[in-house]
Amino acid sequence: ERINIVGSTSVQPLGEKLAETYTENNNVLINVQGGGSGMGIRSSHQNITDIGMSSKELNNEEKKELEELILGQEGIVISVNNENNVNDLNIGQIKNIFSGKIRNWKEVGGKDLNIEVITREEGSGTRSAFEDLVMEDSKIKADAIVQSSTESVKQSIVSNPGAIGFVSYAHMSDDVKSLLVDGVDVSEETIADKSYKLQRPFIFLINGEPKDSVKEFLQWVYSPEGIKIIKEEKIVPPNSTQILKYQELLK
Amino acid sequence: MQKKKKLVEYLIEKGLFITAIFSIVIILIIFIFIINEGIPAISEYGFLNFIFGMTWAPSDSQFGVFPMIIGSICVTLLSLLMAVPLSLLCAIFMAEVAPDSVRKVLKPVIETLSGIPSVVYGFFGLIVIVPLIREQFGGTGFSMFTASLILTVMVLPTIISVSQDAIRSVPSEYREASLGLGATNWQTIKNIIFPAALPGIITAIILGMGRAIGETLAVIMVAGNVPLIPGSIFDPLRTLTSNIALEMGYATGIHYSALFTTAIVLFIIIIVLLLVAHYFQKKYSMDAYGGHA
Amino acid sequence: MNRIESKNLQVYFGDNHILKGITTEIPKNTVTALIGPSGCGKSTFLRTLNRMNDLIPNFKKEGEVLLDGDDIYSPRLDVADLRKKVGMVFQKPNPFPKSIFENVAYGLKIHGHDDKEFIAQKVEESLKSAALWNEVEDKLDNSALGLSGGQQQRLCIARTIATNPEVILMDEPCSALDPISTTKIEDLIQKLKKEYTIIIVTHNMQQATRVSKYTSFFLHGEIVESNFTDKIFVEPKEQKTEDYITGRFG
Amino acid sequence: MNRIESKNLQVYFGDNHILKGITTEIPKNTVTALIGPSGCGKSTFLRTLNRMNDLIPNFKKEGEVLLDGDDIYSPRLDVADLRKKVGMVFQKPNPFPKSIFENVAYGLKIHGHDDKEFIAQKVEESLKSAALWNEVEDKLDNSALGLSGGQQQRLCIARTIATNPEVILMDEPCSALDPISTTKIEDLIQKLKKEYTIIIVTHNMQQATRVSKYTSFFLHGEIVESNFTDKIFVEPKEQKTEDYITGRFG
Amino acid sequence: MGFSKIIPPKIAQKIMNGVFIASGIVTLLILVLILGYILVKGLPAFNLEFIFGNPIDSGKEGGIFPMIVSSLYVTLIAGLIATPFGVGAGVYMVEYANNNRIVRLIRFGAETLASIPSIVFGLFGLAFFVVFLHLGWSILSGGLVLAIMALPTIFQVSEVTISSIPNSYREGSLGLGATKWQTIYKVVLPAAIPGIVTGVILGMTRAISEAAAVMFSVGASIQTPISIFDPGRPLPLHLYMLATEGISLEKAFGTAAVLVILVLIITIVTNLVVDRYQRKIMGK
Ligand SMILES: Nc1ncnc2c1ncn2[C@@H]1O[C@H](COP(=O)(O)OP(=O)(O)OP(=O)(O)O)[C@@H](O)[C@H]1O
Ligand SMILES: Nc1ncnc2c1ncn2[C@@H]1O[C@H](COP(=O)(O)OP(=O)(O)OP(=O)(O)O)[C@@H](O)[C@H]1O
Ligand SMILES: [Mg+2]
Ligand SMILES: [Mg+2]
Ligand SMILES: O=P([O-])([O-])[O-]
Repeated sequence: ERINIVGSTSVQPLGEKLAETYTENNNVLINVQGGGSGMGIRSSHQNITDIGMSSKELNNEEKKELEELILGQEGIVISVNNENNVNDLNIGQIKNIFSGKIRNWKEVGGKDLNIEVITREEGSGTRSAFEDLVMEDSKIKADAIVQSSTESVKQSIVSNPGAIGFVSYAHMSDDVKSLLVDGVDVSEETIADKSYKLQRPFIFLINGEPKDSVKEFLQWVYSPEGIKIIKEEKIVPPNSTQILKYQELLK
Repeated sequence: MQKKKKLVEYLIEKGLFITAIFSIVIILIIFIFIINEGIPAISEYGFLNFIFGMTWAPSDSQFGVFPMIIGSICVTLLSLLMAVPLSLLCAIFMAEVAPDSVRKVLKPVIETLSGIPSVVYGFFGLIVIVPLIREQFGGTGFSMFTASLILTVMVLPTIISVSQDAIRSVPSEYREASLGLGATNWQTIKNIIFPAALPGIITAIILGMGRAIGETLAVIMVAGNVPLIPGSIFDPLRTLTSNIALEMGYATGIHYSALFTTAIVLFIIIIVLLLVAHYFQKKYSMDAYGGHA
Repeated sequence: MNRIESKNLQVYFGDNHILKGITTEIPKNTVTALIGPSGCGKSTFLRTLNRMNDLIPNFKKEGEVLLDGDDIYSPRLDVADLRKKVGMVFQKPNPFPKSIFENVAYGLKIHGHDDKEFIAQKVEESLKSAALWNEVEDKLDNSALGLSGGQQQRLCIARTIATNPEVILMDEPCSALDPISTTKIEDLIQKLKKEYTIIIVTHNMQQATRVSKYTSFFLHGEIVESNFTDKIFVEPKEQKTEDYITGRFG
Repeated sequence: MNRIESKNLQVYFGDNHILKGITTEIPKNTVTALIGPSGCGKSTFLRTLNRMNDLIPNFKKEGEVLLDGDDIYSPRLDVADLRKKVGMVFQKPNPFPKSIFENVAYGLKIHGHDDKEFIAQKVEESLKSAALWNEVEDKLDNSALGLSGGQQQRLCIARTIATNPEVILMDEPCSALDPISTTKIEDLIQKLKKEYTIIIVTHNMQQATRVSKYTSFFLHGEIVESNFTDKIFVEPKEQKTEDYITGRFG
Repeated sequence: MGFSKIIPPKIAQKIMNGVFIASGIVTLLILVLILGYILVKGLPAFNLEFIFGNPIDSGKEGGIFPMIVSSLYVTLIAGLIATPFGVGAGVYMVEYANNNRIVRLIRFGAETLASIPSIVFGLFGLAFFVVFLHLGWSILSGGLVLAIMALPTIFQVSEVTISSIPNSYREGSLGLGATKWQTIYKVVLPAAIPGIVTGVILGMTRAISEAAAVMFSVGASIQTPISIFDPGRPLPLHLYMLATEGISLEKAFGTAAVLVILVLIITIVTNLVVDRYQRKIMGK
């Protein structure tokens, strides 16, 4: 018996962790495959996978055909080089920095240093969420450096004193410095109570009625044991009413 | 017995023929697959708009890949410009100059170099080379030059190994004849060995070029991926392959199709570059034989 | 005066001891013939004189080889210079994969000649001396690899003499040649010997008698006897030599 | 009875007309010698008889070649069979890059022999016939490429006779050999001719006289004269033949 | 030959000797730099548990044994498929093909294949092997994709090598009555082995180091694959995920070091074997 899970590379580590723990006690093989959120959506859509993974909400058209199961919310951290003396930015400033209106750190109270914007690739779950939450009607400037993964964004910031970028909260480390957004620091609590604005969902997708083994696995995911793992991965799980709803759905 | 032998020969020839056309079959399948996926974007956006469009902004349904065409060509050529001389010199060094013991160490190590995953080259570039370039030449450090540098290192092993073998397989009679006339080692290499090995060397370069133009993951990490035409070699750029790899994971609908159209454009460029390479191959292998055999 | 001297020359290929103490003198402006059964080490000796054996990976040598009194294996000596002075015609014809013209012009060009007319004239002259001109004059641009065996051999002779070496080593230069071409090559040798020192390996006793002043008889990697050619063929000192030249050997 | 006949055979390499209407007959169980100046087409003719020229890209032929009355260029004929029957010793020795033993065993193996003892015995026998056994018996496992020129030539002879061909084409088999090895090869030819048909190209008139019953004289791609060897050398019909064999030619 | 006109040959020789040695040293430096970088960064992660253990916590902890197995598995499959096809095609081109147009077309096809970006192979593998042929995400699908990627290198290098085998060998064999195939099999191919092996090694090293192409076809399961229909996660893919998702750079470099050492062992062993073989047949 094998379950295929395909999609978002941001969700993949969590998916793997869940699979790892689950297969220890259940006689089933789980293959957790990356590829990106788009890949997850497409694969569920074409029914070549049992579960899709996405790190962004589906658009309305996609929602019609696929069922979204939210695993939790993850924060998006605005990070800068450790030597940067700026600590706090508001959403407006972040927007102006990423759209290219603000070009020097001294305009936001920092040193006289050019701002180097690092962004993720078009379509990435992290970027889509960032754009929805921050950029509104304006766009990330065209000559921003594009990096294709959390770690390469981080490394780009580590080696460049003027850099700024956004990375997912689960993979933050001391290598770079995280900024307060509108005065709020990012943490599990601030994500849970929505006071930290920059956040996006981690989602499992199913297409139609899943087979029994998949159902069992998903039920387990929403059991206390599964929720514990989600929390360990620095993801804020859905509230209990939501969980009950999913458990009902998966009966 | 007689008949059987003939039959075996016949079957072998046909079997070998099948292996030979295998690449064509695969290429065709890949072509069909790509064109099939790419057609929606072409019919919606127009192929010429696609090729000559200057803006790539999928969220606005803008799919111009011209800057990336320039990017791909520039990066490939610049890396070959650096890699070809160095690797040919090194191949000659290994085949003709270095003592046996040195070659025996160098050869497997160089081949190992081609077994290092692109991601590693990418991270090496990102962590070591990008800051270095920024400090030395200004800019962001993410640049055409950085990408070419990484590609150079990545294609070195291919060109060195293949051309080294081509050089070593030149019959030693030619070498003896030239040296026997009092030619220096270098004269012998330049006038006799190199021309005789040229077809193999060009194959090596073509293989290296293929690797350079097709490389993705490493380039993504150091090129900056800005979809604009670079003004200098220290500006960031995006290649066609990076474009595909960057966005393929997320793209849906027409955006997805547009990435396949990017692959079609890439194919066209590869074919043009190969035609150019073949032109040179033909020109120079004629010279090597100084007339027709 | 002696042009070349070898003193207790030992040659090994790996573990095989090929030349076992060759001590001999090759006088200036004469023709010296080397004879002896196949496999006795004639080619090896010849190839030691212009350091061609250096190319063979497991070649090892002891003893000395002197050219005009200088050790040719001295590290200070330039091998290319040596080989320019000591030209060689190889046992197996080995033309370059180039045109006939380029084959002969090659040596001139690498030695810095670039006057086209001079080169063309020199090529013609050399091909004529090697008795090949008539057969190739209207296909100088064809590949040399399309020549017959004997034509290739003559081409290699032309290629060697085009560069005016001072010493010429010839390893069976007439083995693939018909009597007429052979005569022409022998005439050429007679002409060359006035100014050049020539060493020729041959299996043809008549040829040795016709062209050479001295003859050395090789056997199993040693020189059994060296003497004036007319002496050695008429009254050899050693029994083995007599056996060999009378064909009673083996 | 005639083993081989060629009828108005024309051979071209590209635009070059090499053989110009060769019509001749090679009788069974005899030795036929081909003589003629270098480049006249002897090798080309020989290589046409076992279809070796098929390998040369721009080779073109007109006319017929019959072996035992069958057209060897017929599309129904199996070329490998033909070449098994018509063995060849090439002008330039071309041993395989294999051991000495494997070189000789090769032909046996490809023709389906797999009895080790038989092969070993046959290899020894062939090497002895080719007068090489004594020199190589203790290094049969060494590479054949390390042999001297003459040794390689004898190895190629051994390789050819090991497979018992019915017709043997020899392109100057003794050109790199000393007189003693030459005698041994000539003895071998004498022994073989009882059962085999042999065609030998040679530049050595004495050799032709010694070994062959018939001789054909080639010139510029044509046969000037064919006759019994003792006739052709004593009272040639054509002036050109006389000029050539008396060395007055050219 | 312009050089000799301006610079005397002997000086040219001296200069070029310098240039050759310099280029050798530069290459060596690049090698040492990159290999050294990987080993220095990766060796701290090294221990028996790392090599023989299973990954824990997405690879943050534990070992990479299943990945080593997957890597060897897919590479082996790729080699088993690509080598006969590549060498066979090379043989056909040199020894049989007489239609120039087909020859050129085939060569062109192979060269194009060699230039296709790995990501496109990845997508193709997904669409063709995984979905269309129903092979699923499996070692087999991944191996097939890698075989296609390695094919052109093996093919082209074989072709070059085989065409440089002197014709006199072929004539010698055919002249003994060997059939064409016997000649190829017993004389031409053995003489071409060293070059062919270079091609195979180059093709295989490319396959073993590929992440993008297998990303969509081999699956990413962290269980040790048993059958060819099991999914697996080759080292480069694991490395890619460890590195790019920021799971553990230390383990990522450790994985890279293991891969490099693996490739190094494979190439050194093959080269030694080829060397001995060559010495045997060439007698040098
Ligand atoms: N492959 C080839 N392409 C073009 N011309 C060729 C080729 N082989 C031979 N020839 C030409 O054909 C003619 C006859 O050559 P062939 O080898 O038959 O001469 P031959 O009589 O054997 O001479 P030799 O005694 O020197 O070996 C020569 O003029 C030669 O230049
Ligand atoms: N590269 C080599 N490696 C090992 N042994 C070799 C090599 N070259 C020659 N020999 C051996 O050295 C001996 C002498 O060879 P050489 O070529 O000097 O003979 P030769 O007198 O020129 O004979 P021939 O008249 O047949 O050309 C032979 O026994 C040969 O097998
Ligand atoms: Mg010799
Ligand atoms: Mg001939
Ligand atoms: O892989 P993503 O989570 O960035 O879509």
